[in-house]
Amino acid sequence: MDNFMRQGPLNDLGLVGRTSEDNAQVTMGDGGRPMVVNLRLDPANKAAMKAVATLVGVDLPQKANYFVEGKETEVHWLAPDEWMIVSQNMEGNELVSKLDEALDGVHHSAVNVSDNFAVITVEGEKARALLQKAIPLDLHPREFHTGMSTQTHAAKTNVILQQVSDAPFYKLYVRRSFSQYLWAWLESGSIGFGLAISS
Amino acid sequence: MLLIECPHCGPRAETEYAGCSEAHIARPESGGLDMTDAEWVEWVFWRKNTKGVYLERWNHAAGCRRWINCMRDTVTNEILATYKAGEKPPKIADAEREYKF
Amino acid sequence: MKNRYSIFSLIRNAFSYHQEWPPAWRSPEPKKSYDAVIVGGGGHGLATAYYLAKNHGMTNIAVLEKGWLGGGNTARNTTIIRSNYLWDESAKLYEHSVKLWEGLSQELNYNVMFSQRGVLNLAHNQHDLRELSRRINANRLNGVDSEFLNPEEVKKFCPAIDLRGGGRYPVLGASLQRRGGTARHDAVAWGYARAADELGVDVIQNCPVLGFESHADGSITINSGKGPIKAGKVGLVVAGHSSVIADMAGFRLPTESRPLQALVSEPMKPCIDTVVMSNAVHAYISQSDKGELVIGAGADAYISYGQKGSGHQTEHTLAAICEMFPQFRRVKMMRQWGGIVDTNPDASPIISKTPVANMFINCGWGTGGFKGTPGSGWTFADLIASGEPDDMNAPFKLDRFKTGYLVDEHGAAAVAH
Amino acid sequence: MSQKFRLESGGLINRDKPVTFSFNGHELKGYDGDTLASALIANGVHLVGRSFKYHRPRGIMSAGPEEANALLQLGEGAYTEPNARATMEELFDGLVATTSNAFPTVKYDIGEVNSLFSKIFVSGFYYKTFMWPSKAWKFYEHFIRKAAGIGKAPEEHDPDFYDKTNAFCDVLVVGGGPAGLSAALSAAATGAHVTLVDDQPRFGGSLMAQSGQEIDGKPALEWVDEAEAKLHDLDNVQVLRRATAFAYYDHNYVGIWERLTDHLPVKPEGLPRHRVHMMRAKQVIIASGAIERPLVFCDNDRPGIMLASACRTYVNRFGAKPGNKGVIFTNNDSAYATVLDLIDAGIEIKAVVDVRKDPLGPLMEKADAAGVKILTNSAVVGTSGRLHLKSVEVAELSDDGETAKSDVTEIACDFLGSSGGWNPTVHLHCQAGGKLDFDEERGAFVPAPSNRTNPNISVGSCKGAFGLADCLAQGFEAGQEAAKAAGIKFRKSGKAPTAEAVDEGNRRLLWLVPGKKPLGQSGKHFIDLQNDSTAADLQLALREGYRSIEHVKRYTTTGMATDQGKTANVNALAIVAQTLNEAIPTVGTTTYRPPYVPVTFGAIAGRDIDDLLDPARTTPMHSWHVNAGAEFEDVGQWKRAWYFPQPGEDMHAAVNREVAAMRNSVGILDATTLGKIDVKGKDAAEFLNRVYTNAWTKLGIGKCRYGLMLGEDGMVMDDGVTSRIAEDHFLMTTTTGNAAPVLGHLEDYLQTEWTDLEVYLTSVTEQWATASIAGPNARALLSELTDDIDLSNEALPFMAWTPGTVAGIPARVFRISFTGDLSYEIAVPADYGLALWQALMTAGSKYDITPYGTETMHVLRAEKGFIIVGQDTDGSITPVDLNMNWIVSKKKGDFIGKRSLDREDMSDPNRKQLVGILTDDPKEVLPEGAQLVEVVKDKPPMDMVGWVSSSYWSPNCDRSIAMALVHGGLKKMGQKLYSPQADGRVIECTITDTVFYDKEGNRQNG
Ligand SMILES: Cc1cc2nc3c(=O)[nH]c(=O)nc-3n(C[C@H](O)[C@H](O)[C@H](O)COP(=O)(O)OP(=O)(O)OC[C@H]3O[C@@H](n4cnc5c(N)ncnc54)[C@H](O)[C@@H]3O)c2cc1C
Ligand SMILES: NC(=O)c1ccc[n+]([C@@H]2O[C@H](COP(=O)([O-])OP(=O)(O)OC[C@H]3O[C@@H](n4cnc5c(N)ncnc54)[C@H](O)[C@@H]3O)[C@@H](O)[C@H]2O)c1
Ligand SMILES: Cc1cc2nc3c(=O)[nH]c(=O)nc-3n(C[C@H](O)[C@H](O)[C@H](O)COP(=O)(O)O)c2cc1C
Ligand SMILES: [Zn+2]
Repeated sequence: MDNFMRQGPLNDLGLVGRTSEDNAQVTMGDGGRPMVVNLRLDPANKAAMKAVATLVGVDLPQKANYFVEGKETEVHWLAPDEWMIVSQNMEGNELVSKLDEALDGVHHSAVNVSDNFAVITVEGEKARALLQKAIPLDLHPREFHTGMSTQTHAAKTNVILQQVSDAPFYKLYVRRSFSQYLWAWLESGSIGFGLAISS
Repeated sequence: MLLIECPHCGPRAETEYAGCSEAHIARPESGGLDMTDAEWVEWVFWRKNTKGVYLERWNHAAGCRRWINCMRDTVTNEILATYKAGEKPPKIADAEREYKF
Repeated sequence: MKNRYSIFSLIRNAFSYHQEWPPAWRSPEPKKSYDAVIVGGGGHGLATAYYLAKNHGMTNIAVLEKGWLGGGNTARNTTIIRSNYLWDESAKLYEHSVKLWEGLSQELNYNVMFSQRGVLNLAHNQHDLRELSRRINANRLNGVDSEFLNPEEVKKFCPAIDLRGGGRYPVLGASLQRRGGTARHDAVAWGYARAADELGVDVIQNCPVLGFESHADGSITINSGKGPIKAGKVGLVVAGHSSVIADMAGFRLPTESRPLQALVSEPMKPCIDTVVMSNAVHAYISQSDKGELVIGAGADAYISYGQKGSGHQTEHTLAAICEMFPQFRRVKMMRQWGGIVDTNPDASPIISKTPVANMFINCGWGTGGFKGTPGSGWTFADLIASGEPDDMNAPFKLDRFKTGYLVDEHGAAAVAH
Repeated sequence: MSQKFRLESGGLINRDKPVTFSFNGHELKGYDGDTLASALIANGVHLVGRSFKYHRPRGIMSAGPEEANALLQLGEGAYTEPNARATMEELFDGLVATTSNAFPTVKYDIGEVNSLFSKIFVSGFYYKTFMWPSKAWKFYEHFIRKAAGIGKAPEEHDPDFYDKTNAFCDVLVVGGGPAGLSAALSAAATGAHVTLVDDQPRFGGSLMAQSGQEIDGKPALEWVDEAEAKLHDLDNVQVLRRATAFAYYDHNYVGIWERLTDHLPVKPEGLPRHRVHMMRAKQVIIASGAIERPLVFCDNDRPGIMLASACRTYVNRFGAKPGNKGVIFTNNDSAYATVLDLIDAGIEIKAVVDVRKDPLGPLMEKADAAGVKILTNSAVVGTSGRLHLKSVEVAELSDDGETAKSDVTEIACDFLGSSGGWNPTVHLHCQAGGKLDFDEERGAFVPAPSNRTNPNISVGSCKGAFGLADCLAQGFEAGQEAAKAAGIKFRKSGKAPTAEAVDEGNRRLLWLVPGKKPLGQSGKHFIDLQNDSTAADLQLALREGYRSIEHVKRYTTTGMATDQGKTANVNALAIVAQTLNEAIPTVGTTTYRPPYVPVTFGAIAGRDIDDLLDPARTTPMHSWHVNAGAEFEDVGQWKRAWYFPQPGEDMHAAVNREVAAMRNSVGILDATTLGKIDVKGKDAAEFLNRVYTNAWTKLGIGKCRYGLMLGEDGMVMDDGVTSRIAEDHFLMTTTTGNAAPVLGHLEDYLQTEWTDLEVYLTSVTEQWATASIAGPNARALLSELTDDIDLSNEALPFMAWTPGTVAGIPARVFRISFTGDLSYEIAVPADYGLALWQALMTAGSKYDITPYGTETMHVLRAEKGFIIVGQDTDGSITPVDLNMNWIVSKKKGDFIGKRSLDREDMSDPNRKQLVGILTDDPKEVLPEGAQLVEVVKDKPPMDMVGWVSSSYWSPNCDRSIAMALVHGGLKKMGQKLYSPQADGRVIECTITDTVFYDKEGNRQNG
């Protein structure tokens, strides 16, 4: 399978080669094509939780609105029995088979959703101010900070919002068909801040 | 816009929720197959629609996607409690509030 | 009418500095008993009383209103009047209503300012167009005037509309009911109250109904804020409070009460001369005679009796208005408010007998009952007077949820008004 | 005319920065720091507009948001703004303002003829007349509408843009006067996140209008500057100027309207005009001050008649003189502050008319000592001067204050300041559901404690604390209290700023000042200046039985203008109470509603306009369709390719070509938008049994099945094909528009009803891109792109699926058909959607592969009689009505909707049923939505028996085809029906069954 055949949903925006504004206070970019699996599992099943942890190299977070980072995997809490696993070394389908294997006989559901999402990155001095226009959650670091990830909505799309670092640097996982709208919305919100495009 | 505390995710804006309706009206086990039309329709259509403290459920659609329960005063919008689907409403001192007219 | 209103009576009264105007209605204390009592002094309740007296000669009757006349949804609605409903049953009822509207000012000798400036329903996609066509055809064959306008005709009829719909919601066509329009909401309640009072109806304000007691002889004692009142028949017409009153009477309804919001802009010189409704973007707009843009919004998701709503509904509505009318972005909102609308699962009213003998209910007009006021009062009066349903109100019986014959007007009315 | 009413010195204006502006075409000068109103006053412009109803000449009457008269048209062309309050508009170079409600000019306005008829033009006038002849209302209305309204709406697309943001804080302080500043300082000191907003361009509130005040021993404004600087330096504080808290919604959700560029002569690029902050505050401190109440006296509306506090504001804050010689009319001591400041500014005070019999108060004493002429127990009983106040008439009051003595003194003057006491600005408190108490002594409504839904605290003069010292102390206290309630942990420290406590003196509440004649007989006592409602109107309403204050409001329109009765309402209800002989609190207030001041639509809409009003969802192949010149159709939020016209083709031609191409060779459709739900768990089959009408347990792995989903009411809600992936694993598809509702519906049952079922659902709608190829050459085409899938009928029969590789991409290939032809739906991970499409197009070129859109798909499926949920159903249709009994399992127990299907009226044979319709003239295509009758009458009404839900030209049948829902239709095969059209034609047609093409179904079996 040739990788050039892959077309991320933000490709149509022609971001490559777009010039950034001077003194940009916010930078947006295409967060690429991560490998993502959605996992449903009863957290009360300790053995199963353990099995997954062993497989992905990190415990599944049970604290609401947080993600944890392993060496090659990031796991986001989505709901009490639902996680998003973002893997750096395993293809979605491969990870699904491994999970199915590890959870053989246990009620669970592992689904490859790598193509489900677009990822929009937002960073810089005004990143929070920009996102706050779209998102009805308090993003002040006191309430939402590095290490957190949550589902919410941004303007009229549902997103998974992740704060990756204090810069601040955020990632928005948005369903692909909504991604161009969300990009346009955020770009409109950035007027006055100066927008740079990360490559 | 109301602020509703999801028992899973924490306080969230009303716009994250969808599908508010009366809580604690379980679907008849039999699917109503052993019921008269009147009894069945009672479950399908009849609603308490209380003026006062009301037990309702919301779907945290843009969050954890769980259905949650909410105890709310339908006159003042004061939320007295929220709790998970399947749980019983908590006992709250002045939750009996009902407005006469 | 003893004290007819006219330009001549106005001039005559001007000479006495308007000191001689009689009250529009009396403020009687309730009698011990009435042949019939209407609970709820909104437009529907007052119209019911008026037609009971006028059409059925029942004059020993009273209307009990917990607050001030017409203070419920009658005071709060965006006053859109039309009869272009989809189903035969609804069309019949609403068309009867529009016909009554057409002579109402004269009949009541009270100018309710019924203004037939037309109602446009916009279509923004193929699905809308299909629905529109179905409704227009049904309307026509039901004898309800209704026509299709293509985008150019829409623009000509209402030049203020941006056919591009701001980009996202272009206007692909519209239905137009020329006989539709608006009326002055308050005047409707007051006009009916005055006319009913003239026929001997006791209109009693500040008199909440608190409970009922049925007697073996079929009569009902109403426990009211002004003491017990005995009634041969009782008609319940309390809109948003229908479940509350049904609860007092011991029966249940499928009705839910939700806040519906509206707002007005500052008054301006005439800038839009018709009623424009769009289901897709969820907004409705007209301009009142005083000059405000009168704008209706969506209903909140939750049950409430608070007569206010969530702010985001207004935000969404105004975004939709700015989309259809980009030139209004600089216009300002002057006041917003909410009303409690009673909605039934099939978005059609209940006009029905109840499980309680000699008690009748008229409710569930939801987001669109102002237009129905005269027809509703007329047919409900028929039902109360005869005790049995007739052609017009039979389809709206409470029983229909049990048997399954719903009059599903979601397509026409789920979206407010 | 150059600012001849400008004082030599003083005021918070910048005299080094002169500003030029225009009013009604005249070029005038003012200073930076002026408002439009203060600049007009400085220029001696007293006449600014005409009133709403009587077109009476009007001048500026206030210096704040309560302004009822000076509503001007600002700017021109696309930038014009109606009804701008001159008192709130900051002056800038190039500002253009004109009078709103006058023609041809404000001096000579023909509308003034209305005044002549004012005797009949009383409240309720419209309700009593214009009823004859009965059809004439629209004629009258035309002129009435023209006369109504104030400003003109813009006619062009607004070129500005607006911003909106969500916002959060622990403590929101509304109002930057002494109380608010003190509150913000003390809350900020606790570490709480504080936002302070004020609607003025600078902080200080009424301190800007005062003179000689000291706080903490410093001149008050110096203290203000220091406080502001301190707040600016704190990280935990956000300070917004020109920002009005306009709406207080439940759960402490407060709308704040910030104006960013309105005051700038050149609007900077990139700055929105307005920004709305939707603030969720844990606690709110309301420090919104008080608004002075005018006295209601005869002809109290002439240009030159103002609030006393406004006179003071113009002098102290703007260095502008309201006039040269004035009269102050009061019932309390606070107006003497104005008297003293005006005298200091060199303005002649001809007299103070004080209704009190023996006035008490430190300020009065000072004025008295300064030799001001004070007429006690007296009232202004009349005024004169048509375009500008010339004189007032003063008389002594009777003992009870209800009449004036006949001995009248005329005092020449060019302005009058009136003060009837103060109304706390309780708007936000009340919007938040707060109740009011009535302060008998001051004649003022003050906030009762707030409720639990919306925790807030009112402080300062909006709480009824009219002394500076109290304002500061209350603010300080509330700041800490709010921080504590917001959950901030801190140690109490600091102390409240201090000021000298001043005695308020006494008052005499005289709600209605008598005139020379009985009310209504000569002159007008205006209550609501903007809507021209008078005390006589109120009394008329009461006389006519409109007794509730709400009726009075609506009958007289008092309080319904753009100022929402800020200066009118309390006077009105007090006069109503007095007339009815009731206590003021019994009469009560009308409801306070948002917005506090009118707010621009655009600002409230924010960014959700134009293309951003609603997402437009696109598939991975969208760009290809665009390049191929597709026309698009909106289906829900999706953009679907509708048809692909070639040059010169209209839709009809394009669809005919597409249809033929598919039936003859192969066509390709983008089917990505269908909803897809992954269903997993050991009870998955049982779950499907319960949510669909048919049975699922026996469906083999690798097989697909069509399902109908009902609501609990028994009505068809959705349909789609579900495929079995494994014993415990299915993939469900839903219609495009229903994906989210269906998932919600299913989750609802899993989470709340059938919690024992082991099933997990995951939405994979967007994970997969789907291309559907159909037509006799579909197999040949597909076989060229795959070498690991056996496409034979045996290996992959109709209604089966298989994994495999297509064009080098891992795929799921489904042999399902919505067209009735041999057809494969190929689903690949969405990133490869475009690649798959391109590969199919390339490989398909030798078969003349033809892309087709939803319109062609509709024709193709209609030829086969396949329904579309939402087109052939409308929420009132059961499977039985659709003649789809075959799909309703009789054996299965419960499924959603089953019980409802058994209700009495559901088996009525006369329900509407889906049938096929053939027009007698095969060339005639029935319009969709056409209605059908059995008997045509000359004119409506006619009994309709059904309606056409789908109708197309079918190239394959070479005739028109249609489906309709007809009463008892299934029993009426072959019966004639008629469809009367809008143009008078009647289309004749015949009922048939719904399959029009390839009835045996040979084609789809390939
Ligand atoms: C924002 C909004 C916009 C709308 N727009 C439109 C529109 O454009 N067109 C349209 O046709 N319709 C519209 N409607 C719907 C319409 O207003 C209502 O359907 C209609 O006014 C109902 O009239 P009513 O007389 O039944 O109810 P109401 O006017 O509400 O009267 C019911 C009365 O019952 C009284 N009551 C309640 N309980 C008791 C008790 N226990 N004892 C005594 N009295 C009691 C209440 O005080 C009230 O006065 C709108 C509604 C709202 C809220
Ligand atoms: N002598 C008297 O009888 C009398 C009467 C009233 C007030 N006063 C004096 O006035 C001062 C009152 O101080 P205070 O702090 O209570 O009030 P203030 O009037 O000084 O300040 C209120 C501030 O809030 C702003 N504001 C009001 N509503 C707003 C809103 N919705 N959004 C944003 N900003 C808003 C106003 O523009 C003003 O700047 C004291 O100095 C007091 O002595 C005296
Ligand atoms: C058609 C219509 C027009 C209105 N026009 C105005 C208006 O011009 N000014 C105003 O203040 N309110 C106006 N209102 C709103 C009323 O003041 C009031 O908010 C409404 O009747 C609800 O009552 P409440 O706010 O007292 O609860 C209007 C209401 C309606 C239904
Ligand atoms: Zn949640």
